[in-house]
Amino acid sequence: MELQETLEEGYVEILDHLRKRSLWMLHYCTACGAVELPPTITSRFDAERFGIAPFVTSRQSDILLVTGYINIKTLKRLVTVYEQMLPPKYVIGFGSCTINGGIYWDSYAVVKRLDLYLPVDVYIAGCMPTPMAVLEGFRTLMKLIDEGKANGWRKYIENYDYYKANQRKVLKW
Amino acid sequence: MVNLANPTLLVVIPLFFAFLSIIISPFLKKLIKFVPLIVSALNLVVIYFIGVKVLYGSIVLGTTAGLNPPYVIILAVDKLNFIIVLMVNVLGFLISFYNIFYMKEEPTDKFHILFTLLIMASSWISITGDLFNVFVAFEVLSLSSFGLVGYMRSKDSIEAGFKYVVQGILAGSLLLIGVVLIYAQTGTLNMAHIATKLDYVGSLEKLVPYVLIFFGLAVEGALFPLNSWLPDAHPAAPSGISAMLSGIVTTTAIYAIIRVTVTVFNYSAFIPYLFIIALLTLFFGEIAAFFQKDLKRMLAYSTIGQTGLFVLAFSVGTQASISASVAQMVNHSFSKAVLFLVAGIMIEAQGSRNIDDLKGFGRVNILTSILFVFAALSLIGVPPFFGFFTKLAILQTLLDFPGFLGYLSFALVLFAAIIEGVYFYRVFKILFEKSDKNFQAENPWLVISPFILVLILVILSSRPMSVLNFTNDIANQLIQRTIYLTSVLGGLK
Amino acid sequence: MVEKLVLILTPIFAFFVGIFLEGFKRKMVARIHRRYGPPLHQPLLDIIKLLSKKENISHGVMFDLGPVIFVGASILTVLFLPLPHFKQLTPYGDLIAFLYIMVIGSLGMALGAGESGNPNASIGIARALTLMLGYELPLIIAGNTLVVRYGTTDLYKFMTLQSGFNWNLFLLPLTAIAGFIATYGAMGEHPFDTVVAPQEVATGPMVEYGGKHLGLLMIGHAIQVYIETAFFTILFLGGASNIFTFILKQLGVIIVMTLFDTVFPRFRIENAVRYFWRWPTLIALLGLLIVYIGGK
Amino acid sequence: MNFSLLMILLTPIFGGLLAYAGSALHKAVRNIFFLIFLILPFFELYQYANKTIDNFYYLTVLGQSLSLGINALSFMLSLLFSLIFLLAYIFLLFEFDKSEDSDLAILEFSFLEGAVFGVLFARDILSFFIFFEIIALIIFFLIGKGYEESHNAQLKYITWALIGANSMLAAVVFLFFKAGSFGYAEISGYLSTAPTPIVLITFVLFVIGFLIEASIMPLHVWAPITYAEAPDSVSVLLSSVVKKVGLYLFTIFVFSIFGLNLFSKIMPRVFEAPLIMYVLQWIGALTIIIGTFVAIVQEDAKKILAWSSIAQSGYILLGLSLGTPLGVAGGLLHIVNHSIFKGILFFVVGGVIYRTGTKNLSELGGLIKKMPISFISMLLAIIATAGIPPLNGFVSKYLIYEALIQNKEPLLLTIALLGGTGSFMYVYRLIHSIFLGQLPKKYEGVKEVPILMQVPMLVLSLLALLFGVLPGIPMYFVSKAEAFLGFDPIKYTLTGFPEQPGLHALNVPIISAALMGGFVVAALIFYLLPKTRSVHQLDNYYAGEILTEDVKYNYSFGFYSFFDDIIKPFNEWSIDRIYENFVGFVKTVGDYIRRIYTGNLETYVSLGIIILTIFSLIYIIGGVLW
Repeated sequence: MELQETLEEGYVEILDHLRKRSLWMLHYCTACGAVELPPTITSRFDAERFGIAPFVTSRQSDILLVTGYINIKTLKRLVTVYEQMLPPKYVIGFGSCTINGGIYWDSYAVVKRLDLYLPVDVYIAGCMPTPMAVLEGFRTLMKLIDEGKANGWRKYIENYDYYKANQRKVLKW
Repeated sequence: MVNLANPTLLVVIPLFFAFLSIIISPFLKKLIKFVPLIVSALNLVVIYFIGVKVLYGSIVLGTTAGLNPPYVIILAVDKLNFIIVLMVNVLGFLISFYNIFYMKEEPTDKFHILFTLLIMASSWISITGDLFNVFVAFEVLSLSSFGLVGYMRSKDSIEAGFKYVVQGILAGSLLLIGVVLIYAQTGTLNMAHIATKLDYVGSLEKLVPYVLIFFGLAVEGALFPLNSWLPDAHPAAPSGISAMLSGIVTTTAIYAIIRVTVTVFNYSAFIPYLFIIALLTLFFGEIAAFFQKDLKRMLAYSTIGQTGLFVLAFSVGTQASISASVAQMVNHSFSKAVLFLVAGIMIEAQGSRNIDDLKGFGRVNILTSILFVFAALSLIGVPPFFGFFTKLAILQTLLDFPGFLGYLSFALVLFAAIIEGVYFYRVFKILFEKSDKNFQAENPWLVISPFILVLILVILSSRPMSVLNFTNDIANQLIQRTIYLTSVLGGLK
Repeated sequence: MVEKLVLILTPIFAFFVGIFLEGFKRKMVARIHRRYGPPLHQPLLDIIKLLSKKENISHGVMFDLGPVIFVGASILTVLFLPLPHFKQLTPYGDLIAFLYIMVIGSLGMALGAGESGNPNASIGIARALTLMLGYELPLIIAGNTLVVRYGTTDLYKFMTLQSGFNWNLFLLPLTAIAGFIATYGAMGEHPFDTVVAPQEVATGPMVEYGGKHLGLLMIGHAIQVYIETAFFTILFLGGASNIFTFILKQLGVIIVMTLFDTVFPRFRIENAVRYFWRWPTLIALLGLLIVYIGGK
Repeated sequence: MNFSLLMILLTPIFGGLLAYAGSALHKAVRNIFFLIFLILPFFELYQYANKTIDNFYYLTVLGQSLSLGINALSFMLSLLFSLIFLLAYIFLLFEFDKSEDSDLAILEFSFLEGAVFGVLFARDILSFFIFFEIIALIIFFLIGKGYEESHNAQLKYITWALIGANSMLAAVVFLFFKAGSFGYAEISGYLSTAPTPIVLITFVLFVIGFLIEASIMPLHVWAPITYAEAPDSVSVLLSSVVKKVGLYLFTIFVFSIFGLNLFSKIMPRVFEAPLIMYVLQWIGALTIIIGTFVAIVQEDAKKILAWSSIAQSGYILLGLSLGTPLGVAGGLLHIVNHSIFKGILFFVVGGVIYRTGTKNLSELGGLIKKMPISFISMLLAIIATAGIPPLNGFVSKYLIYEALIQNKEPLLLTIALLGGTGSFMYVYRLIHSIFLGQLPKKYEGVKEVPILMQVPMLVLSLLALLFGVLPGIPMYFVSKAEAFLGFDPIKYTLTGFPEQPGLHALNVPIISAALMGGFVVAALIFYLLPKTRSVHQLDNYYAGEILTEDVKYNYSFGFYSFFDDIIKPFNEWSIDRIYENFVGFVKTVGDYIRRIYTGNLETYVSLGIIILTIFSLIYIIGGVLW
């Protein structure tokens, strides 16, 4: 019994170790932060060397990169997309707007705290975060995955009612 | 015991009844409508007795007075006459049965008297051995058909009747001049006698009367370019009359042309021209039929085309070709009669002659439509119907025609067959098309005659070769003129 | 016995060669972009990641079977390609049969993608099939040229007949060029990548695929890369006398293809087909003409 | 029991008449009656399995005895056609279950089968012509029971059928006139010594007739609309039987009556085939490519099948007219195979129409969940149509390709192979738009077709699979037929073909086994991994947009519209348009000719007088001059 658990754990650990080397991010640019992505993935900073590449559809991707402020209309799509993604899946809050609303702190149309609605694994602070910061964020996420701590998607399932309630409050579903 | 095998009876019976009915018509109007039926039935009995003799190869003669031939009016029945007169009376019988139920507006006594006269005249032409008789009979025929075409007294029937009258008179005068010229040269009117004497007549002197007689007959025979009365007259007439005109009148006229050309004049120089005329008739008839929207008018044009077809076959001039021609004549008479009769039923059911209005008719009145289809298929020459075998025979003889013209006509006949097929199939299509239209149910009494005719066609289809063998005999007898000549001239001595 | 063993191991071999070629290609593209690039085994990592997804979605049976058929048919196709010294299954089917066997995989893929109901997938498939009609024309003509020249349709014989340096690339350069362009089109590289075209149809057929489905598709794709390059190698580069030369030649093909791939933008699908029907076809026909006149 | 050929021919007709009479009693009586009489021919045919009978006289026309006979080729085809008739009849019962036409349709059906047997058994040019005409006539009436446009189709069909019939009739009469006999043997004997023009003209006339029925390219105009608008069971017959009858006659006439030797004697050989056969090869190839390309851009399920059917008969013509043992084997095998797989396609599409009431592809979709058996049948059929192993279409196309290689005809081979790829395109379109993709809301209640209706598709699907994996079974019949036609039959085994001159070895079971192996491996990988979760069709990647039931997001209209753009320049050259222009011209001319009959009395009289005068003048002057 113990052996099997150990084996399974080891298996998961190996998988996590490999998995962190291949992270596909959803090319879903919600806001101005997306402007920092091209330098991140092209010649200078080359995210691909970590196995991070932009991908197109929600089904294929592992990382939901929320690049900046989320207004209410976008949130609806964002939630749909997140739910379409296949676990394990990770959310990166990108820029101050996802943390506290940033410069839109007093806007009626903008959702201020992303982690009320989606389980964010890593925040990258800054307005904008530089490509170095973005890469650092990715590295952090990779480390978390390796350690088995990037469990946002589990949290979302476990606290589904909580997230739904929060989403409903804003979206009036 | 009266000798029933007397051709004279075929003329006398109808004539007698016609006059009788004129006399009794003021008193017994209702009974007159059975007169044509009785007449043709009696005629058929006579034809049966004649037929027994004819089929054994003899030529049955009848005279009007006690004189000897060639100085009397003589009626001669050989196999060709027999088949024509048989057709006349069978169709006459069935169509008069149809007419009894078709002509509803009383009084109809004049109609039936005229119809009796029509039967009489047609029978007369078919059996007469006298050239002047041909003229007289044609005048009777024309007069009765003028009356019948215009019988409905509607605007177009009167117009059509008038056109018919004008051209019929033209035809009659041509015919008369031709007969007069012949009489002037030979001093006789008996066909056989003329034939023997014509050997001593110069070619031009022979030619002019022939051409005149030919064109005189060609008007009734609906040959191009003298057939323009037909497409008006046939549709305008009551359907029974259309059937009679199409099935019988043209056929008898063509019979007369055959008789005059082969037996009397023995004329081969004219054949290429006849060939061309027939070809044009066929071609224009079918083309014009293709564009018609009026059912009966289409059938009328189709009659022109068919006439062209069997004249074409005849004008090849061989025994096989005459045989094929006669077979096609039989096919055409029966099937076209059915088509006109059925068209009558259809028109009655829908109240319009337009083909497109027939949409869905076949879904209501299946029997009528099937009769139409069968007859049309036989007419087009779709195997295994009788018409196919006659068409086959015609096509085969066309190749006998020397030179390029033979192949051309071969191709043209096939082309015409395509066109004819298309316009008839178009009617089939419309008949069985889905539609919400309500039609009256067919009158079962009216269906009887076409049904019997189709039955005859089916029987013919099952034994096509026996018919073709018989027509071959006819052609054989026709080609060997001397048999006819000697038996007519010597038969009653 | 050895032959049977080789036969069974070939798909695995093909898979790893394909992975290697793909990884090499990604590395090379990165270097052309002046990037460091992912590690050589990155495709393998991607596949492992995809296969190890915790949950997968399905739109129906055919959606699941699509990738399965794709991989299965790819395995089948591999078996019909000869290896140096090994005839594999070529005695049971020739070039013509091979052309049709190659299609089975696309059929499976197309059916699976179609079942998802996603318009992007359908458009992608429609484009893929149209493109196939485009590149098949020069490919067929090029193949015919070889058939006419050698009088055989046996793939193994093609390989043996070119031994030494009698490569068709040198003997029939025009045909080889046409064949190369066609194979290149079949690979779906720029400028012929209208099928996946991420910016237009969101990776086309693969749009709804994720997780193990996509993993299988990538396995299949790796084998397909092997097949296309091996096919070209056998037809035009004289096959090989041993397995390493064989892989080397495939690598050469990939290198040339990658050079083109990195510099071109994308054709519209009509233009791609028109292009295939114009220049490569003309070149192939010219090659055919030369063989016809001179070869006999 | 000893059954004569005439009896086989009359069996279905008799059954049809009985059934028609029985329909007065009860529908079931009628159905069972006719079913029995459709099964009977199999038993009756059984005794002719290995016999060649040449003259069984049944009628005498124009002094000639007409005869029936049977040989390996007609035996094979009559067996196949009996099967297809049986299945189509089962299908027809359902298709017409609500229509009042069903009794009449069954009657016509029976006559059609009789006539088809008649053509197959005919041993003289008149019999075959008679039966052929009857086929055309009955098909005309059967078509009319179809969809809205079927009445136009009827007219188009019959026009072409009449053209073909009269063309053949010309040849029949002409040959009879020259040879004095109708019998195949006598005609063949006459032709071997006949002058070249006669041989050529009669051959062309006959071939026009056959190829119209086989819907080969310049003569195909009637086919698309007819196939599309006819009732589905009749479409099956049109495509799987009537078309094959035309091709059967083509085979018989080319190889048995005219003979390749005759052609080689009178004309030069091109690519190892007589010139006229070479021309026919090109006609076949053009039919393939144009038929395929047009099929790709169709929007109507049955139109796709119609054009596909045209294209596939191009393959058959191409194979047959190669005139080599390999090519003829391929052509004959494709006759069998095409009948089978196109039958399935028509049955499945018919079933879909039966359930949904539309054949418009853009209205359908997603039916795989509702009609899985239809889907599987169609899947097998499209694999066969595209010529992909291991289904039956592959083997016959393979033979044709190899025959082309053997004759060294790279261009034709290119066209044929490209047609194969193209066929993949249109069959995918078909299955995609019907069975895959979004299920419209209105079809949520659709059920699988009734079990009896599945029988036809399943039987044929099994046959397609069987003949595909074990090509030896149909090859047994085909090689016999080939021997009858005077070729050295190609060698075959149960599993495929051994290595022989011009033909690379082929072993379909090994391909299938390898394919299955690959599947098993892939399936193992797939099913050992975490399970899948089924999602609703609306849970779909749509760039984050949320789909709703009322949105039609499926891509099914104008599926290959970009391909349409590519071939648009060629549309200007469409054969239909040439014919339309021609017909327009003929109509104008005909209309002018018709106006001779103006309806105006003055015109008539003056015309008559003028012409009379002219004739009289000609005669009188001519008479003087003579």
